Amino acid sequence: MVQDRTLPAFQSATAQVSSEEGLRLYEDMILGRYFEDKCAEMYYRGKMFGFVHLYNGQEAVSTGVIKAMRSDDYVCSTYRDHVHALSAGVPANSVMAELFGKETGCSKGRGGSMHMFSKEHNLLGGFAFIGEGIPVALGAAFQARYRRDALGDAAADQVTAAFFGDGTTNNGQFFECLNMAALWKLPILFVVENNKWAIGMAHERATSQPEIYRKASVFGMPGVEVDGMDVLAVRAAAQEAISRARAGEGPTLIECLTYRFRGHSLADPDELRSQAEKETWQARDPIGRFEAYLLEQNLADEETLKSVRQRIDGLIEAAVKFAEDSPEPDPSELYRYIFAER
Amino acid sequence: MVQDRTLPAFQSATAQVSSEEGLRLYEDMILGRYFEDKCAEMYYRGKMFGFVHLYNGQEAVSTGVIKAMRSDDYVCSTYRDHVHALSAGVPANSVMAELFGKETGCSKGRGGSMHMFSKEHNLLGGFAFIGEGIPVALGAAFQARYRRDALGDAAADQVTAAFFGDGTTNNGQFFECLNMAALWKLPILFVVENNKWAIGMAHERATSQPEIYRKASVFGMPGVEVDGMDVLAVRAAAQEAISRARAGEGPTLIECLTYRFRGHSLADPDELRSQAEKETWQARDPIGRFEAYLLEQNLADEETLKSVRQRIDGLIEAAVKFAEDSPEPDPSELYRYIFAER
Amino acid sequence: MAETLLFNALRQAIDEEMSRDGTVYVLGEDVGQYGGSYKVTKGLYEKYGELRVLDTPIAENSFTGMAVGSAMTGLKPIVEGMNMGFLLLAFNQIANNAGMLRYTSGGNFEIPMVIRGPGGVGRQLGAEHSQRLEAYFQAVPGLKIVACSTPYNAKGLLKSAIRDRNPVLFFEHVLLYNLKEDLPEDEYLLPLNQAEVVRRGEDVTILTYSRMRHHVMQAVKSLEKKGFDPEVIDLISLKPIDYDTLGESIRKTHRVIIVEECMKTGGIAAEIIASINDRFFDELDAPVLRLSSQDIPTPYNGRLESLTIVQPKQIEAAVEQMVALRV
Amino acid sequence: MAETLLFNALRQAIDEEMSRDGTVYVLGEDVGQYGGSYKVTKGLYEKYGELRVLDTPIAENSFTGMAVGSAMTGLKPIVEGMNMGFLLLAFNQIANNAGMLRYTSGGNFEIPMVIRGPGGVGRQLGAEHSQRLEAYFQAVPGLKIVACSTPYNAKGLLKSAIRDRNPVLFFEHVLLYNLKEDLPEDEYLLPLNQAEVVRRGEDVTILTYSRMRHHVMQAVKSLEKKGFDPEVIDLISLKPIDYDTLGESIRKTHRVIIVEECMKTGGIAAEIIASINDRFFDELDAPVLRLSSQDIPTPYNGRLESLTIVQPKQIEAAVEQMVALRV
Ligand SMILES: Cc1ncc(C[n+]2csc(CCOP(=O)(O)OP(=O)(O)O)c2C)c(N)n1
Ligand SMILES: Cc1ncc(C[n+]2csc(CCOP(=O)(O)OP(=O)(O)O)c2C)c(N)n1
Ligand SMILES: [Mg+2]
Ligand SMILES: [Mg+2]
Repeated sequence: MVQDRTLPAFQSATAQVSSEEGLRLYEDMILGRYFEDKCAEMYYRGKMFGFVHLYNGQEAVSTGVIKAMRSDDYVCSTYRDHVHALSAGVPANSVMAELFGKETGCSKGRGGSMHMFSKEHNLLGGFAFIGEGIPVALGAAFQARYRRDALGDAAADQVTAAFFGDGTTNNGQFFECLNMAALWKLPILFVVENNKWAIGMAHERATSQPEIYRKASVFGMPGVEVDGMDVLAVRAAAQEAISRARAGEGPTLIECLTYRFRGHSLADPDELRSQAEKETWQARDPIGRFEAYLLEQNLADEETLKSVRQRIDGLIEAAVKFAEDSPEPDPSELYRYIFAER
Repeated sequence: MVQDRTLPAFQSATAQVSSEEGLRLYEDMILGRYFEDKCAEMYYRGKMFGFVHLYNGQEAVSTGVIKAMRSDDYVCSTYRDHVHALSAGVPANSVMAELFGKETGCSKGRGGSMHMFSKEHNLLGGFAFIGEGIPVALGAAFQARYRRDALGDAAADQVTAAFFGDGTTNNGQFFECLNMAALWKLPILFVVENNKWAIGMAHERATSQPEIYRKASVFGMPGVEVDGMDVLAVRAAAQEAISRARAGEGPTLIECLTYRFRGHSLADPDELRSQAEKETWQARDPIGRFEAYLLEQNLADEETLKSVRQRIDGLIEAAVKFAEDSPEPDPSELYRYIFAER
Repeated sequence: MAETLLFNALRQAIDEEMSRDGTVYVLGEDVGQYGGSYKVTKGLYEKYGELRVLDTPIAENSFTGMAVGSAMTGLKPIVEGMNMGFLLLAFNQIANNAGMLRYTSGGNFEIPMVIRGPGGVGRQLGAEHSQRLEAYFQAVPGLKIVACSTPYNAKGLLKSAIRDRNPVLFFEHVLLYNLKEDLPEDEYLLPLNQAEVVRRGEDVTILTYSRMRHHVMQAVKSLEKKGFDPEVIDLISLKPIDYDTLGESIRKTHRVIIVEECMKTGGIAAEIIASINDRFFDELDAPVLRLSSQDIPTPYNGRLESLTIVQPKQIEAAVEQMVALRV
Repeated sequence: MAETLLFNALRQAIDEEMSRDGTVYVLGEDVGQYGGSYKVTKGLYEKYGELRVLDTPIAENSFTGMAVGSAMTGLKPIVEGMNMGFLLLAFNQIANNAGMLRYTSGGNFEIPMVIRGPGGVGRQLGAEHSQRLEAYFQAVPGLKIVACSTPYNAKGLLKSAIRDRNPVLFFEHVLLYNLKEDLPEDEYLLPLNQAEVVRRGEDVTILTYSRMRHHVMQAVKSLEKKGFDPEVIDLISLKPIDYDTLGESIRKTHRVIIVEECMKTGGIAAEIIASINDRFFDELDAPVLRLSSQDIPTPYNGRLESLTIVQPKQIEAAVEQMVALRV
């Protein structure tokens, strides 16, 4: 088992969540979890293909960050993008239909699992190559600053969140973008989902300094380390970073210590991670933990949580049905979308 | 004038240079300076073409580092490579002939100013693109470690020095290589020649954190800041880094604060740097300073220094004559060197 | 308008488009305070400020990706490659994101951006600064590729490229920046997808682009004196190729010579020959001839360098042989 | 030897060369402890240790450049592109340094290295994981480009590529790793520069490579039943192309169909057609036909994806049309 870092402590009690807010977060995490479980099922039943990377275990990050953002803010993801898309508001129907390769998918069946896009929901993608989404996210952030400061649009205070993994932080684009973001004080959150592994490469074997949040310091940028299994801790860090970004005070690097409960993709035999490591992290399941918190704090009762789970269950079933019933893309449109349409 | 950093103090007296050693360093700096001055002359006389980047002002770096290395160590340079080549032992004749595009040039007239190579002198190049030499240097360093640890060759303790500028440290390859070098404890020196400018881009406008040596810290690597106008200070830092590298203790980042006395290249109008800034740095001329030191410490007298200068003068004149008299490449060999020869 | 240098024609195009549309901005190395390595953006920093003429760190892949992200969200970036060769570092962003993202996103996003700068073989700049990336990028789907060759077309094409809602790779030539030409007083735009018939003729169709157009025209001067009558077409758009204009010419001359500055293997001419073969095989009286650069990195030495690229004399000889000998 | 899967044939090649020559090493993402995404290096980490089977961070440009530097100083690196597409990020190192450095250095350095890994269109992997980089890299001078297609040739070619003193881009196909074949017991090497005549025939020459060889052979099965007799040539070397073997065939059949998996524009077939035009124009009874992938990023949807690449039925129809109708 790879050595574990001590998760930073967070006083959940200080989080001040309302019951309504708590349920919103809970629902989003359940949505993410159930959606992914259904993907696994559908993949094994031959309904979806290619590389499918599930998000199980990391829900607190997507929910914690994206649910702290506004709907006109931007989200930029990787190949592990289903749940970021859902948190960003892309309907489960469109994400599922995309996975089924249907015309009703958010990328019209052209993209697939690793290429979820939604202009309507300011989801910039779905990037299958490591790191390549970070510059794109930077561009969205630059755009907001440009509108505000070059075009004088005071309302242009949108923030962008770029999500990526620990392995990606050894790639040049990560550093190049930290520099430019800090240099130009761009409204962006670099959210590292450090799940300790990049496919079969343990983080410690890939980097000379495993504490990623510290790298921010040499770019003059705040870097924070967060318990990525605690949705409230993530949310608190995100809120702070978002208000700083919105106020024109620049970027933040947030390192969320988390874990994926499944293999890298549904094709990964997942033989290198130890049972002990998996169990340690499984015990920190962000959903179970938040459930306990909601109950303890009397923000919800078992009944309410159950009804959320049932509703999401139904929603996912409906998404599968929607995807199955949806038409495939029209072969005559093979060349559509190569260029802009007049 | 761009804000100046305080140059770190160095106690030259602790350097313990012998007279012989001092003269060797002096001669190398003079060689670099005179060679470049001659290049300017030859360029304006239409003897050499393309982009020619001179090194005037930065001599203490090349001499300080390379003259602290062994002849079987490796040097990796950029487009500003003439003087690194000379310090590495490539004869002035071959460097000048290369600039004249002659068959007797170190790259057989195929490379030109930005592409000096010499296998014989372990000069890896001559890289015209920003940053691309750093990975190549890393490869030479990896090779030494590989021979030692994978092939069991105890004599494989060669060290590699990669030279590059401040502007280059915003490029991804720089960071990617810092990480790999530290991770694998490779015997390499990353020598940043921070001359405050990347063509017309002031360092402070290009980077969110101008103290480059600090970036080493987040890779778990020692980073040192050196007065790059003081050959003994550079040499001392290099010696320490080299012995660490040779002992298998890994890489070092050395940031040399220096200045180029001419425009970026001979084609650069050099309009952005203030007169005041130029004068401040001109006053720190590494050659004048080292001359004074040698005289003060009685390591040499005026006469000796003068004879060094005269010898180098003659050597440069001879190099020009050699280059002029040398044959051009044979047109029938246009396709030679595309592939290895059997 | 008085005689305008090509680099100034480009500057005018950018300036006009920037003042017309606030979302147009320029980014790249030394485009701002320095005014651009070849002075194409000179004065624009002072006029439009540091956000609209953005000096970037030397991080080609990331600032190109940043341009893509800003284009996806409504801006119209013009990326200057200080030398187009440096964009080898940005290949991933150009191919995957500028080129393919619109399609892969199922039409969610448009990427209105221009990537422009000097390419080609200069005067002894050495191998790395003498690249002809049009050949490397031509297979990338979703990109338009344009090469300008005169002050007039440089200006009109660049303006159209900036207004185009797709990613356009726009090649200038390092040795053409100082060409001079009288430009129209009034605003004009030129279509990106139309080849330019530079000279009408009957004997043979010469297809070319960028600097080689001028080598061709030099050859044509001598050829005219000898009584030859070649048709010269500047391709302008290297992707897609304007086969309407080409076809019209080929149906008239039945002979084609392509003169390109990229290397022969996998070059622009290769694709054109293959397409001519697809479309106009029966029209040809002789195999299409390609005159290309040698398949080698450009050597520094001047004599070797001039042997590497096609010279006017070779074009002359090729036309003479093809036409006079009726091969 | 018992039936060997293609990925094991590759592993054998690497294993044999690593045990033969201590300077041969493998580097790339997950090549070590994980054994490689497609298991090509499985077991080698345990056998040769962590320096000779080096797990790298995700930094393609730099680790490829590192491989170049190690090759310049005497090692023989084998870079695995986990997917060859990822090497778009290493385009600069591959083109400038692997490809051009030897020439630009005036012969100072040799760069004996192999860059290998899976490419091609798989089963609904999406656009970015379905690249065919042979087209993007074919114009780079100084590189050799090889594509294997069977366990037998995969092993023999990879061994030769490892021993070659030049940089070799070695393409495997993501859908061919599980092909099985009996391999010789004894060591063998195959020449890198020789096309493989897969089937002798008289009617038409079909040129192909990589996975499309198998689509062609599937088509040939039906064609044989209908009495057609096509000659099938697997190019093996995509750069340089073996025009000796091609010429021999063309002089016999006078008809050529090229089946490739890369996109049509700027693809491998474009270059071959142009060269056939240069060399064998008078031998042709019909224009060379190219069957290529559509000029689009590969869509995820299975039906669109299969429309994007060439299917056996189309090859069949093309042969029938060209031969039977004597067009
Ligand atoms: C440029 C590039 N190189 C390699 C890959 C293959 N790859 C896909 S995911 C992955 C590991 C990424 O790890 P990390 O960044 O930690 O994210 P995680 O998958 O753990 O969420 C790799 C190497 C890729 N997609 N793109
Ligand atoms: C990849 C790449 N991008 C841009 C350039 C153009 N260029 C040449 S030198 C230079 C500035 C480099 O500055 P620095 O690293 O500080 O080195 P210095 O020239 O000051 O020694 C630039 C941008 C290049 N050669 N390669
Ligand atoms: Mg990870
Ligand atoms: Mg500098």
